[in-house]
Amino acid sequence: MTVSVIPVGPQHPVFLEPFQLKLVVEDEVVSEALPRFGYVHRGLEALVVSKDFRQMTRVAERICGICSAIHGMTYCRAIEKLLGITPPPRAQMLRLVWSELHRMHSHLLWLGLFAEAMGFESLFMQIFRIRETVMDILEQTTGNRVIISVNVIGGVRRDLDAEGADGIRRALKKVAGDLERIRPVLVDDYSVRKRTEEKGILAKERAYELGAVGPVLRASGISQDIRRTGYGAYGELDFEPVVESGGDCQARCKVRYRELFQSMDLIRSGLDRLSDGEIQTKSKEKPEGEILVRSEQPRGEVVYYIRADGSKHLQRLRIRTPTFANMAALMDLLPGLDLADVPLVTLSLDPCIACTER
Amino acid sequence: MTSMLKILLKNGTGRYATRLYPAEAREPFAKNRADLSFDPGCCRLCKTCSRKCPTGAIEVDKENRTWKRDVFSCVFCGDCIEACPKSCLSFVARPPLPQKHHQQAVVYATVPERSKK
Amino acid sequence: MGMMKHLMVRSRRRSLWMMHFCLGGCNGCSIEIMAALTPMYDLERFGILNTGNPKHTDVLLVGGSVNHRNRRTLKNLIDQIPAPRLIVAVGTCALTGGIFNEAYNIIGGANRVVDVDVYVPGCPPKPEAVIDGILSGLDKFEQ
Amino acid sequence: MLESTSLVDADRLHSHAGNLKENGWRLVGMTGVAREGGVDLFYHFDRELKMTNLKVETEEDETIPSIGDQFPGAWIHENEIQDQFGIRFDGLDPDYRRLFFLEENVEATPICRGVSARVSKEPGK
Repeated sequence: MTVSVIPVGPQHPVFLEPFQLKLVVEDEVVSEALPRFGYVHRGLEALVVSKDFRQMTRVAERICGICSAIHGMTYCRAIEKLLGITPPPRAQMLRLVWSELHRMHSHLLWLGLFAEAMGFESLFMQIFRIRETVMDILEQTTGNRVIISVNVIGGVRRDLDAEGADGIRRALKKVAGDLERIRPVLVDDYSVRKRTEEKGILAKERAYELGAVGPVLRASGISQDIRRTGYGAYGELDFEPVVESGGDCQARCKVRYRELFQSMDLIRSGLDRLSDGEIQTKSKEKPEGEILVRSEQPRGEVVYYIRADGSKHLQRLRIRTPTFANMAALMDLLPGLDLADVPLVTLSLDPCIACTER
Repeated sequence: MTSMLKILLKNGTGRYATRLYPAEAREPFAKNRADLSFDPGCCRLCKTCSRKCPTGAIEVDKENRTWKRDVFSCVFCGDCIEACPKSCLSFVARPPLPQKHHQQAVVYATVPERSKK
Repeated sequence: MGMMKHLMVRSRRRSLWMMHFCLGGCNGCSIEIMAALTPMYDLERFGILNTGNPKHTDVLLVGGSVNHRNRRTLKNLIDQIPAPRLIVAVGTCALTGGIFNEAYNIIGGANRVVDVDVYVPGCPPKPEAVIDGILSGLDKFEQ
Repeated sequence: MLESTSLVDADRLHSHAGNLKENGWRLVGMTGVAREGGVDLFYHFDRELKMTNLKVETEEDETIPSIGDQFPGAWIHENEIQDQFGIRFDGLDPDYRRLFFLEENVEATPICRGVSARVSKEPGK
């Protein structure tokens, strides 16, 4: 038996971002995996020293481009709690609509990259074509495609008119039709199933023990979704977390695919319940105190810890991102895999290095 | 297998998906946050925009009456637009053009003197 | 001879291979570069093909700011790309470090480490701007 | 002050964490906050959408026991804390020795209050 060490990355065609995996390989089977991070580390938690708490909203949005709306919303929620203000109901509902649209764009991106990791180029192109409908509606309603910057402390800065709401409904209808069409390819296709079934199985107990979050945990059969705590406007809407029991790549794919439809339902009922009124509560206070706030991102639960002492600058901002927590699960999954499956299984956990390293 | 074939056939016969940029540029959405425009006529040199900017891209010089913005540092967040008490700043829907030199990045404006009322 | 050369220059302009490398940014530029490659914007119309190998690369798109660890990786990649090469910095972070410029682990924009040919401003730039950026740098392949 | 936080001595951390694990709690994350002469370490746990926290007050240059044997996902959190605050963890596996996110030329522990990281910004082309 030959034992060799194969470094994958930092620049690798399958991973969008720089990150290195050192794989100890016995013949073709991985026996040990060691990650090396730090290629995207910026140290933005320390930026609280030089930027005030309102400017930090813009920094929080730029932790990760794929879930920026939800990062911004979570940061604003934390500061609002410290200030003791509540955004008006219309702002809360608009936040929900935009964060669910963001979730859709993230999940579609993931589905596309997953197809590409399988080597299924035409499916990748097809999914990215569907995704552009979501991107267009984000651009039309917020003014930018990826970093939408709608959250401000106390509410949102853009209002949604009736035309915009209709646009969103029309776009969702189109996306739903297109997604139904690719469903047989993702779920029933022989070659896709051969490639994804029973690959990288994360057992239920192990996933919980390792602290996995989000779709990874739900694909292993544990129903956990921070949106169920009812933060923001989520308390008004009724939904059940999407759970699959397989724990393999196929299950993770199914969870994300079904969550797309769940997001669409949430957006539709959110738009129906949109009340009239203000979109911002203004406050001139400065935050003081200590707080822990959680939200559900496309990749799972994000935790913000903030300590403030009543001055313009926060004392400490700490962000535990979902991909950071899932990294331990990934390192547990890799040993025992065939070398050729490593990119696919790595991608199935949706590693976002920009989030992981901040 | 056949399911993908169906989609591909539909793509082949359906409408062309690609936007033929730059031959046919689509009209940008009206509320795009793509670039900033500054109207020096109403500026009072109060420096609010430069204080609110999260990247420090805006510099206001009271003595020389100049206002400058580093396009390469700007993140187009719009905090300065909201903060401006005189509404001198606004969004432009068309994005800034790519540049070949770093020196071309700064937008200057001289604020005209006005008579005291 | 002159005609051959003319033909070569013309065909070189229309058959570039591109690689993108994402550094320490928010990943948004990287997504927009992906979007520029996919059906809606389709960089392949200009003969630009995505590749993962620096030795095959003519155009390198850099997104994100340089930090202490990825500095060497970027330098290493650029050294492997054969001349003539076009290096396009995409997005505010790659231009100046942007919003992260004051963070302790950030050195600055990509031009602190390599010679950038075209700068595409935007946070993140739209796919149209990415296409504009690459097309405006193509004269480099005419010499 | 955070809700439901209990102050724990460093040498009793292990038994507290073990108790929580037996009762089905899950490690969510760790936070370090710098204070005069040391660091406050928070361990956040979750069970069925409820949170509880352990707080350990460490002195400078103190070594804290790792909880990696009870919560196998803890290594990534502990390595990051070690990077940012210079706290050593006993029994950490894998141990990156302060090179998890940072390069060798970052001299100071960067998130400590009032200490800006002493890093040269000159890259040298």
